[in-house]
Amino acid sequence: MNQLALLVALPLITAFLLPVVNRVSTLAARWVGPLVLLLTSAIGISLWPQLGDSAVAVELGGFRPPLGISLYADRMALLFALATSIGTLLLWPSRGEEWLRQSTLALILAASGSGLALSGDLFNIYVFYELVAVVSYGLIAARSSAGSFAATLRYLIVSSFGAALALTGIALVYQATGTLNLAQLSRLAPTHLNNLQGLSAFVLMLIGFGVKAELFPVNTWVPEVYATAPTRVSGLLAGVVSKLALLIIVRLLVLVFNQPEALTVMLVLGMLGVVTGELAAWRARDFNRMIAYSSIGQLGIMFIAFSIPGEAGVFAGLAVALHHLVVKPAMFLLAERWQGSLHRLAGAARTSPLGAALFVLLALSLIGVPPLPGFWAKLLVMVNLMAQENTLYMAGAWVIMGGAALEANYLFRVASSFYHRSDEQSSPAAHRTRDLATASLLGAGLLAGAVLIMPLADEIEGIASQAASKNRYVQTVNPEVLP
Amino acid sequence: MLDTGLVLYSGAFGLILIGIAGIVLSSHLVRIIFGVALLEAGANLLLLLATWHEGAAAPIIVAGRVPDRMADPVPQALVLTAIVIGVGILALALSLALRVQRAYGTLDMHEVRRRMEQDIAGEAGIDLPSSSHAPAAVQTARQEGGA
Amino acid sequence: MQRLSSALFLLGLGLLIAAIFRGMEFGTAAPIVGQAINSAAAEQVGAANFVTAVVLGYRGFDTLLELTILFTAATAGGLVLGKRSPTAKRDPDAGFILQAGADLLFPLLVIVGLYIILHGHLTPGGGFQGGVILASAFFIPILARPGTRMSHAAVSTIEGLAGASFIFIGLLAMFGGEAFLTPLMDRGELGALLSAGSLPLLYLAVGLKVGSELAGLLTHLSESEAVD
Amino acid sequence: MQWLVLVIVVVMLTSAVAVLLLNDFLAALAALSVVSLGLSVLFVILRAPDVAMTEAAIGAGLSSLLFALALRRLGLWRRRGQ
Repeated sequence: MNQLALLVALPLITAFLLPVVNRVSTLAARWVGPLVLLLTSAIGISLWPQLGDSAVAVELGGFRPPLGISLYADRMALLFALATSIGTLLLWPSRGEEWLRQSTLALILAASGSGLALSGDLFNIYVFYELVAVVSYGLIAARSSAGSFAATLRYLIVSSFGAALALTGIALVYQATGTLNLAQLSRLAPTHLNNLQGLSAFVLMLIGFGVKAELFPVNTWVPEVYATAPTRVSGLLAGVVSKLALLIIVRLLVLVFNQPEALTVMLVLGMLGVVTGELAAWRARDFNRMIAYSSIGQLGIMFIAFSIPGEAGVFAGLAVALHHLVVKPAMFLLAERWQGSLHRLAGAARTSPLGAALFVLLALSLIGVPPLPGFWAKLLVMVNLMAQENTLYMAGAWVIMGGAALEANYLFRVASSFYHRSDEQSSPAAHRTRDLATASLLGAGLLAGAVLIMPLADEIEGIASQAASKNRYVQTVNPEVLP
Repeated sequence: MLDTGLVLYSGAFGLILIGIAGIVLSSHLVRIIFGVALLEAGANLLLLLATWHEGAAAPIIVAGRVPDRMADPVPQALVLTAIVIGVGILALALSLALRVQRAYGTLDMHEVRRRMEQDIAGEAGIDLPSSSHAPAAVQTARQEGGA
Repeated sequence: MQRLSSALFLLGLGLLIAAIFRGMEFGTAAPIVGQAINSAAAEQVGAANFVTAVVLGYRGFDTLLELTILFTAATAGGLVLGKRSPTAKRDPDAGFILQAGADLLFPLLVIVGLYIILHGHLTPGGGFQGGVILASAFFIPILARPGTRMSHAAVSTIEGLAGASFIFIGLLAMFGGEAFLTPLMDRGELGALLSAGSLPLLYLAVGLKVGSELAGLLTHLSESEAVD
Repeated sequence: MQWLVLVIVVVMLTSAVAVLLLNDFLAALAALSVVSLGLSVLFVILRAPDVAMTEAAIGAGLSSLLFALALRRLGLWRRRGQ
């Protein structure tokens, strides 16, 4: 199980050596990055059957937790670590002027994303989070336009602000408990953190880590960044990185801050996210911003889902998150040639019939039309919200319904304009084969999910019940009991 | 009697609050970056104070003598890490500020945002209603320092 | 409008922090992990400076990531600032005194930097502090003579190899069947220069990496074109 | 010792406010390094010599150098009215 560390170490060492390798052979430098990511994905996939129903913990440096840092892998963590590796591979930066620096950054993104999913130490999570942040600044700025520099700088400021707040929260947790290991924190939390200080620490970390998860008050960067960044990078950020940040918040919630007040804070912020995101998407007039704002709305649904207490919440949230993980990158891949005003897209079905058909499929699933997976995910959230028999959760259900109605309105408006014939206007350019192939792959995955929905749901429920079990985490890591 | 712990904690929370105020209320980019630096300094101090006790010795063994009570080395290592991370991000932020100023000729946050929205809209082929934004002359007049 | 909402946000955060401040009990926390490390570090790691034991031993993984953050910031900084156009104005050369001083300072700073790095497991200081001094050693000559260029190829080779050797030392432990980043070699006598196993080696890698990274960042910033 | 801590904290907070209020960026940068230096003295008092060295070298030294370089390149390296 020691191989778990390789998921982080291998891409990192490759990234460090890439400039050196490039001096020796450009060809080798071009291919070594994707090959290493293939290798780490293979390692991750080979670990999957070994995990089964149990989870594993790795003690880095050979020091028993809580003294050293431990990695923890259950199926949820491994799934997201794999999603990062494979996602980076699928959305590998295209060969441009700065391909060397971009490939280096992409490798570091794969390493840090996997590490963020696997880490079991609060401060280590903070460091990984900062690493993911710095890598994203570099990748966004890679487009080298004035707008992308300005958007990156504004994103950097919001993100550093959030990271400093998260660090303040970590300081408060350490002040109250004297430890950073999540398993030991989980043991100490009921006696040490079940108070105002614990709740404030959670709120500070929620705002801090919520920056990347597009949480309501700290998501001002989203529309600017997704409109100016290279579309592949936007796909990675919206599809994968936002889920990793969400995963951290869920872990903290399940293990450490198991208080009703914490759930309520998340529920309210999630509702505000859905309302503001969907309204802004409805008003958006260009393609990139429309899907950027819709992503804020979708993340809001996930926050609402994860705020349902117990295993049911993790199950529902995970279902929505996995669905979004497949749909959003595909949307951004289609956006590569469709950036710009929605009016320009009239008649796009003629130049790119496959692209238009894919968009319709993705949109239908996003809105939640049966029998596509998006429908089942949303249904799961609604059923569980209704089951809470609490006014606030009911309000959450209504907000999601309203959001879906708005979504249906603006997505259909766009989709119908694709098939609207207008002879005066020039149609947008056809998609590049590579983009279209990747998007089709994701679309095919979505269709496969629709067909195999029952076994898939069982699998996700298994993953969720494993992730929602506080005991399993504590027993697997098994930190030494200190006086 | 003066409580040293209370003074130190007030210092940390004071720096955090001043830093946040700097980020939220300033409009000049360099001043906002100053605010981020202050906020980080406050968070670092708070982290170091977390398990601080009066009268503990530094966690180093000099010439084989082991002190009775040593300070907690973990927050010290964490703050070390946080300081180094901070300087990396600071350098990147300043580089970006340099490029933004070169492109837009201003460092005023609102003006930069307005120009960026114009750029995005221009690329997308939408004309932006200019009435919702303050006229450029007012914005530049507010800008400090000058380019 | 935006000012108002920012002020409200600030007020809310201020209230939150004031509430934390009021409710906090100072100096009551038990540093359980810290105490355990203080009593075990001399035996487990063998460094006389326990902060070093934490930075490179117990939390070596954090340090690796921290190096990566600096590396990433330098890479992204290079991407942002781009290449200097050959026609750009340069700063004027500094005066004779600064130039002569820079020549004198260079060897001195390199020696001090390496000394601090190599004694990091015994005394305060180590790879980060020494690395900063190394970076300034290489940067001061550039300040004195802005015309001279630092060899970016050499810098990027040093940074690549130093970072890779940190990971490689960690991977060596894995080939030996232990966990990633387990300290290698004999712990030696507490307080001796050659002690604490592979820690001095790791700190050397950290120092070179930090030094080259920071020197790269500084030259990137100073080589970008002057406005006036 | 207690009074020393009090004086340092007061100086630090005053200079932190000055960083945000001073119109001259060079003076604001100087105030920021005063905050860093005060912090590093505090770290010495708190028995954290490693952190104090790092804060002095990186917070007060290197960051100020970075800011100074950037201010110069941004054209803010001059006093008001000059």
